[in-house]
Amino acid sequence: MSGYSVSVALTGSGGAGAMTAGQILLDAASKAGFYGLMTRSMGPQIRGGEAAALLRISTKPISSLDDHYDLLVAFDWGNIARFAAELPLAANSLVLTDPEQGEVPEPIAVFGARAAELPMKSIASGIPGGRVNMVGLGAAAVLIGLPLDSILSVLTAQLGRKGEEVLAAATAALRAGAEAAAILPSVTKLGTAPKDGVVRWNISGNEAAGLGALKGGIKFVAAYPITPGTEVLEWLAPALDKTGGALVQAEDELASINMVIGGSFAGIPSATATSGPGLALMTESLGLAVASETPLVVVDVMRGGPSTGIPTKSEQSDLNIAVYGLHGDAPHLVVAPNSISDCLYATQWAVYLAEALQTPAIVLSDQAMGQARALIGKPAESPYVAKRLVAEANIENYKRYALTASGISPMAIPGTPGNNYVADGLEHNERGTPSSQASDHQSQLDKRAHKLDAFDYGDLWADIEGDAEIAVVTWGSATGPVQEALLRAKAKGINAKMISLRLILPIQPAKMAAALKGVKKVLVVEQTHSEQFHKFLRAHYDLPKDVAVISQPGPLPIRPAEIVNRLAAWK
Amino acid sequence: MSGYSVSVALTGSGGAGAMTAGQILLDAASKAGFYGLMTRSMGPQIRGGEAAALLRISTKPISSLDDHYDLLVAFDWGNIARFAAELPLAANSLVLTDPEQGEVPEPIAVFGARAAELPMKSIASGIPGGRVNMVGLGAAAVLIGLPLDSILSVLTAQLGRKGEEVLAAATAALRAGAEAAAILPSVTKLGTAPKDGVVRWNISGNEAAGLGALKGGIKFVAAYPITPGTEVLEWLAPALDKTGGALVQAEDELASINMVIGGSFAGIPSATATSGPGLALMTESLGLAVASETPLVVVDVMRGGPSTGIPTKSEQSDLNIAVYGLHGDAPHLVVAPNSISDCLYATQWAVYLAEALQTPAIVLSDQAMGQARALIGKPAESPYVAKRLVAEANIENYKRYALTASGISPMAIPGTPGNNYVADGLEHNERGTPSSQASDHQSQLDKRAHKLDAFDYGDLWADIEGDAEIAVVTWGSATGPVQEALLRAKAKGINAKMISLRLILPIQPAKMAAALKGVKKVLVVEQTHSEQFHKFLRAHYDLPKDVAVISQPGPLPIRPAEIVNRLAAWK
Amino acid sequence: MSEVAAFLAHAIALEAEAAERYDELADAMAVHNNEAVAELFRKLAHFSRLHHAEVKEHAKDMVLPQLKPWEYQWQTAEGPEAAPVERTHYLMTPYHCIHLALQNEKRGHQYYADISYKTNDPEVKRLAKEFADEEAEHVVMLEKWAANIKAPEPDWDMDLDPPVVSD
Amino acid sequence: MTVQTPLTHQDFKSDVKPIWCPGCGDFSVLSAVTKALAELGRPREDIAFISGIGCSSRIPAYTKVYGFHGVHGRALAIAAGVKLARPDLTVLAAGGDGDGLSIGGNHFMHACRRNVDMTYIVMDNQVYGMTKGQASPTTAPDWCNSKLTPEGTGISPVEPVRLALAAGANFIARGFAGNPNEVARLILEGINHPGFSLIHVLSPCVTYRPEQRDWKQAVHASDATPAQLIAEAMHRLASDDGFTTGVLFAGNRQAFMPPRRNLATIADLERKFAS
Amino acid sequence: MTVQTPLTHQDFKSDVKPIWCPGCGDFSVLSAVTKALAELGRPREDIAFISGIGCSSRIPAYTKVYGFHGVHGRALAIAAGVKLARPDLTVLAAGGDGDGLSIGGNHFMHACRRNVDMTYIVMDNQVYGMTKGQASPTTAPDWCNSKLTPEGTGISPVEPVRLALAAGANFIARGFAGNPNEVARLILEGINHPGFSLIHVLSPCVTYRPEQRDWKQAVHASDATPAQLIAEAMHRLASDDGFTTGVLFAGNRQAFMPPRRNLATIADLERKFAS
Ligand SMILES: Cc1ncc(C[n+]2csc(CCOP(=O)(O)OP(=O)(O)O)c2C)c(N)n1
Ligand SMILES: Cc1ncc(C[n+]2csc(CCOP(=O)(O)OP(=O)(O)O)c2C)c(N)n1
Ligand code: SF4
Ligand code: SF4
Ligand SMILES: [Mg+2]
Ligand SMILES: [Mg+2]
Repeated sequence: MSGYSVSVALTGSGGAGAMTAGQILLDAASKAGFYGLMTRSMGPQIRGGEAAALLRISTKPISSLDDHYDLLVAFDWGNIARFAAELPLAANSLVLTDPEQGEVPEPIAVFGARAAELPMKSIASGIPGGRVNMVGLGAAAVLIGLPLDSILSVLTAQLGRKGEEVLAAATAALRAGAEAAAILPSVTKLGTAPKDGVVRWNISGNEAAGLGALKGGIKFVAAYPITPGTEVLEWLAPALDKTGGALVQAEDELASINMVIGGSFAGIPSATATSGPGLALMTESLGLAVASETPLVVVDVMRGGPSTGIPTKSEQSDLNIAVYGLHGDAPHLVVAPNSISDCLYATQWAVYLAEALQTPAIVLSDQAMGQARALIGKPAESPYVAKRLVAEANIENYKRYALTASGISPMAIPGTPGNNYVADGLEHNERGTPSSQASDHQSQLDKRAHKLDAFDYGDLWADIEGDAEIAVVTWGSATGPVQEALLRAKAKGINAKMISLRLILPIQPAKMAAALKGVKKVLVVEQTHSEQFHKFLRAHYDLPKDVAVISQPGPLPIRPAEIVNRLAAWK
Repeated sequence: MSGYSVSVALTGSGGAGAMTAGQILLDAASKAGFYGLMTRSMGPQIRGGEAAALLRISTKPISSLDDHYDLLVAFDWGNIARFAAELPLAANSLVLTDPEQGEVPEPIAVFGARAAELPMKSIASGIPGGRVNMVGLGAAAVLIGLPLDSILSVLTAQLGRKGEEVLAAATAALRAGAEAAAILPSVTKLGTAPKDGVVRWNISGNEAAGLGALKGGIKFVAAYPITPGTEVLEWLAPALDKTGGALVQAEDELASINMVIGGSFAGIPSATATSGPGLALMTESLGLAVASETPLVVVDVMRGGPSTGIPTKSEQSDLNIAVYGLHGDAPHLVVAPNSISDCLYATQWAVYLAEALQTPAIVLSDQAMGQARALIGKPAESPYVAKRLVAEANIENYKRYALTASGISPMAIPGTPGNNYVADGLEHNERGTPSSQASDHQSQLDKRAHKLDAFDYGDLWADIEGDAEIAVVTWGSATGPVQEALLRAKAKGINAKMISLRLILPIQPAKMAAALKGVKKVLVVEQTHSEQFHKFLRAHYDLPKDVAVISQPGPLPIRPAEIVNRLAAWK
Repeated sequence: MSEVAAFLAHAIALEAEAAERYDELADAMAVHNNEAVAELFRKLAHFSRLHHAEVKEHAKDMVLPQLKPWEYQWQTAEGPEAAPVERTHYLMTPYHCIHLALQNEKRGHQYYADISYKTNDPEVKRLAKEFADEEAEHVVMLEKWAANIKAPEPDWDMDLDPPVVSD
Repeated sequence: MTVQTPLTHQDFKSDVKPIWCPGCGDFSVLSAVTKALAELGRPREDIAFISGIGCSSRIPAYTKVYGFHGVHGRALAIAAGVKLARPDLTVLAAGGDGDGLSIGGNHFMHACRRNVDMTYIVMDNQVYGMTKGQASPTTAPDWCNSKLTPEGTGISPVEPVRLALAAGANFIARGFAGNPNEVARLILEGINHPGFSLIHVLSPCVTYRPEQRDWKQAVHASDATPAQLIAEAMHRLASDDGFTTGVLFAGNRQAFMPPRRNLATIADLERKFAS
Repeated sequence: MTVQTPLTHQDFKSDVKPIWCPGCGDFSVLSAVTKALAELGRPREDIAFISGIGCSSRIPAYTKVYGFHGVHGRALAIAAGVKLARPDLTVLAAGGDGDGLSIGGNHFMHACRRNVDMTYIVMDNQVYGMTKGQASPTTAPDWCNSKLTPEGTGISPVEPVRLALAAGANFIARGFAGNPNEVARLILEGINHPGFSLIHVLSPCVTYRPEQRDWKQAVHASDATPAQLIAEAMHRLASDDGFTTGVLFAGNRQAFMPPRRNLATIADLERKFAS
């Protein structure tokens, strides 16, 4: 479709191994020097449910899934209706089915794609230990032009320790599939892999966020598992253990956020990760962190809401609670990564900001980035590491909440002689003693707002690309499709600027005004039902009169084509 | 100051009885046929702390405190600095002090008001059982021209059961104070009480909210005490007990909101009351109420934030969390009373709306209304009572979340044969079975948003007064000062329209557009630090270009003069 | 108790506890705007500290045992002269204050009198007797003081205003 | 009038197919619940079945009574609300060891204490099944198969029945999913016993704790009659190995239920405001 | 180098004046804490004192150590965070019966179980003081002086020490505010005992529970040596009247503390992503 990438979906249920095949395909693409992206979609069953591995492999770095899949390999059709909407096909796409599994079912047939049959199951059963997913994988590799060698080397690395026999069976099945594919109709093929000498990383957004936290200086994590935030923790648990930190599983999110507050109060950069329901439970104590000026980071990997919602699907609908969900006037930081690699950068930056500003930072990632794996170039080093303004020992008449020019007051860390103080969530005077006086309230409210407003966030507040009279304003995982759409639009002669906000809070009115200078029309792109981002922009920024909005809830990702169409219609 | 009212502050500490004196003064004013308002301000000590009773007595219904106090009766000066800012005096105000207590202290002296001495303590000690607050009360009554008889009749009613002696002592002290006042400088006097034949009620906003809930049909309350919401519950506990309902104290707010959800699911209109920190703990489960379409009412009596903040002082800073504090896209109702009597109406309406729309409603009251007492005309009956669309028995293939034209689906109440279903916070299909399909998510999100948007809220969405090119847009307890300011401005030839929003959510764009038709300038008045209401308006409504904002945090109330000045400056 | 050092260590602690308690009560009264009683408590604290200094003087050349607070051998839970916290009230009057102090001094007297009666150590006996006599003087003094203070009205603790809520 | 044939346990099964892993102990608990309800003999509509979030918490949807699948950890609070608002209903609650004892621990403790008449089934598999196998409060300290605690939790597990006793539960029983008919009996006894009843069911998670298939060998029926005094129950539970099944405690505290009275009208209450 | 004179308990008092009602038992607990800290002999800066919200929870501000006055019910979670992040600090937590057992009940239970080395002082006055006298989980069912439960709660109180034992606390003691020196000893023993220590202090509220002034008559010291086995402690507590003071249980479970290791650098971890 895009000319530089091929999109493949592998589906199957009950242990068909679609996910494993997808994973191997992605690894192989990496070995072969390609870039790529893989997401997944699964049924509600704990085990053996229907699953789809959704891949895009590319000769250039990519930021988004494509509009369609070029190839759908269906090991079977179990419950396909449940996620057919997530498997858009074009007319020249190819559906590869197993004749044993019957007709292409209606929800897939409607796309009108070409279909071809491959008796994967019977081929597999002809090979001792042969598995259907390896047959399909071999066929897929040949169809999209991925060198079989790369797959073989992944198999060797992964199955090697399972013994010769297993490896031999897999290899045989793979080859059988590849051979059988020779007579199949052709599919868009991958170009030549770039020889750019860039080291590839194969990483998920959740792993990247964990790594970002670690690189930012986080040493203590307390958390309660929740989909899709858990993998951030699963990566961090051994990583912290190996590098002198610790992760503790708490009894609930109320405990985890307060443990994190305790750890940070004690001087150790601390964080947690969760998802919407957990974030909701944390808001009271996030207010405490604001009032007591305790730095910390909460990574919220957003999922479909409201309530328990759709735990395994993506949405950007925690924007409101992240920005406005604290009671009282509680200024804090909200940072949103806008790509899988940015999950690393943005989280690391958030740690730095939280520590520098002695305030809680919410990192708004989402399931689409968090649980997707990307092949990316090894991320460059970022200079942002936790550095707190701490008080030296024995300050006379130490005032924890002293009114300073920057609004940031030196924080005494337990263990520092002479500066003992009591952190408080009650309104207080400069020393920290509770006070209900109007003057103390005003000056501490001013202080807490000012320290955030006055800080210099540099260029990182947003990613801005291009320059034009039309701007697409977006954030988070909606950015990828926007980037791709703008490339395509450009090819069609439509110029647009992209403004992707990384720093959601505090707002940056001057920078936004500069970015919007000369902009006549704005297209807002987001993945919510109620236009949360659009409303947020209206509230805090001056937008031009002409504003259009693409706002769609999960679980379907935003497709680049939709954005291109909207821009084209505007023209 | 205003010509129809007199404002009096009574201050004292450690059992001086300032609050009691204020209460008696208010009751007496009521007996004498006046209208009035009383708020209070108190130190942090549980007992014996410094306290101020802040009254305004008037010949017309009033909605706000005045800019200044005409008379300050100080039984002593204990810790006066702590709330001097809440006791503004004008040059012709009178400070009545006890010479035994020393000089008028600096924070009060700065106002430059007149001062006079009355040896209240020594007069009291000359009377067996005589109390200083009665002496001061007697003097105050004479000074402001409130008939002593009215006080005597209140005393008789209240002290009667404490025995002859107590009553005699109080009466003697009162008379002694009144006599001594004869030689004191004069103070603005009350006019003649209106003979309007209107039955007066003496009621606090919190009591009114409790009554509103009861009249709306609430039969079950589960709650956890928190200042300043507790009094709503304290009124409701015996009231429910007497009228066939029940109130249960829960272990925490997580339990209380879920008990309320359970009660409502079981078919009984249910509610709770809390304040900011408690509301924060409830948001996850409010999302459950949204997703499961369970009606309920949460009365949030706002206090100073963030975090534990200033529990005993007022602020409007829970607007954000009430509107946006739920994770995911979770449309719900937010209703804000804008006067003490409206605490009754708005809460009753909220019960009606929640039940009609099968959705949670947050009632945003605040400490200033909740803990203030007003003399008002007996409120008229309101027609709004809970009426849920319930499913008849034995509906074939009953679908709890059926997609209907109104978006409201008949709800089967346990006990109804044949319609058993499982309410769910997971995204679901029409039957209620969990579903992660894009189409179910979209249609249920649409449904939940649509039922709120399509409902006819009539005129109650806002109180609109006057018609002019300038509009003051406000809400909640900021409305009182605005109303008074507009009256005063009118007297000065400045016309302005008031739009006070009662229905905060869902937004009413068409109605607001109509209300703002012809309006060139908007002044937003609110009591927050970060202009929460202004930002909310910007996000959801189209305001004219010319917008000014008076946004000030608690604990100081917004004074009418400030608004008048701003309007005058604009002219 | 037979050791002079132990005896003096107790005497020092007794006065220290009394003084600290009076200080604490003075502060509490001040916070509750009961200045008159606060001042009295401060005065009482002052006297206790004077006695504390006196006893210390007695012990100045001695090595005293370092007793932990819970190792003191009083018959009461706290030092005999420490005012019981629960016997105070924010509206208490000087009358109550003096009577409270009187009770404390009486317990102090009783404490020393007991020791002087029971001990076998002549030096301890002598000192205990001396201290007991001194406490008796305090009792007499406070009794005089008390006699000059008018009893409060029966409803001295009536506060018509309700308690305050916070947090 | 038509004669009602009594409902069988099949009549209490819904047509929603469980998402549970084949082999999961929760299937047996489902069967036990439906059997208990059939024996109880109340109409389906008079039963409310409340749960939180977790594999086990999916159970209400698989029965044919009124149900609420709430949020994680709050099942007992919703259940209490249902019963307090509608004393006429029979209220059951169910959920996992994580739902009930980790995030829901406070409601567990207070439900025991409050003693509202309802029956709570904890389906204990000593793991968080739904979220892919983390340790729960009942997990042994040396279980190392969770990525969050790869070296084991190092924390002693709580014993739900002991905690319930200390918190004041009025009826405490333990069952094993491998013996669904006994579990059915325990549930029915719990329903019929006034106040709060805990039915602790050992319900294996074959996916994350396959070793629990061996529980069959470990469980043994209690040979004592149920303790009726707390002290006695405490004494017995002090030496319990966690695998004794049967009724462990049957107390005689009165169930909590605010009275419903009609002493005044709203108008009566309003008169107090008139001055 | 100057010779440090040891700190006295007065050195652990701050200059912030308590807002407590004169007569409140919390004054004595404050005095006990400062005495225990003086005897402990660690520098002020090495102590962290954490609380929630309530009259009692105001206590850290009145001491001269590092403190955190958090939100209602979460003191133990903050305290655990402090200790887990900084094992070198001595961590104390304190709060009321409402803070610790009502809203904070879950953290209470899990703190007992988790056994992080810290000492928790529950200042129990069987009432919510700060919010004007509502019933708490330790309030007798027939106490009718709360406007929220004018007929009494009708709910059996929990006994904190019993609950702590069932939940797994490693050291359990009870003290009475009227005997601050003994409370000081209990606190110090609690600090010195590894793992989680509960010091349950009966601390009268003279404002809402004036009858508690009579507790002086009711308390009595335990005459037994502390139980070291859970079963034994359970047995004793089964017949406890709630007024026995002293160390009731001193277990020997190891305190929970994740190890701190240095097995890899971040760069080592990053290498795993390179394919
Ligand atoms: C507030 C919140 N936190 C976390 C989760 C994620 N979560 C869902 S189920 C579960 C634990 C389930 O364990 P258990 O209750 O033992 O049930 P099981 O699956 O083992 O039957 C968790 C942590 C959630 N849904 N909500
Ligand atoms: C989330 C939340 N809910 C409720 C409150 C109100 N509140 C403050 S203190 C308190 C109870 C205090 O009781 P306890 O812990 O026993 O302390 P005490 O005052 O008796 O010492 C309550 C309910 C609050 N601050 N925060
Ligand atoms: S994961 Fe475990 S608990 Fe969940 S359904 Fe499967 S076997 Fe049952
Ligand atoms: S209200 Fe009770 S607990 Fe609070 S300070 Fe006063 S006496 Fe103490
Ligand atoms: Mg489980
Ligand atoms: Mg208490």
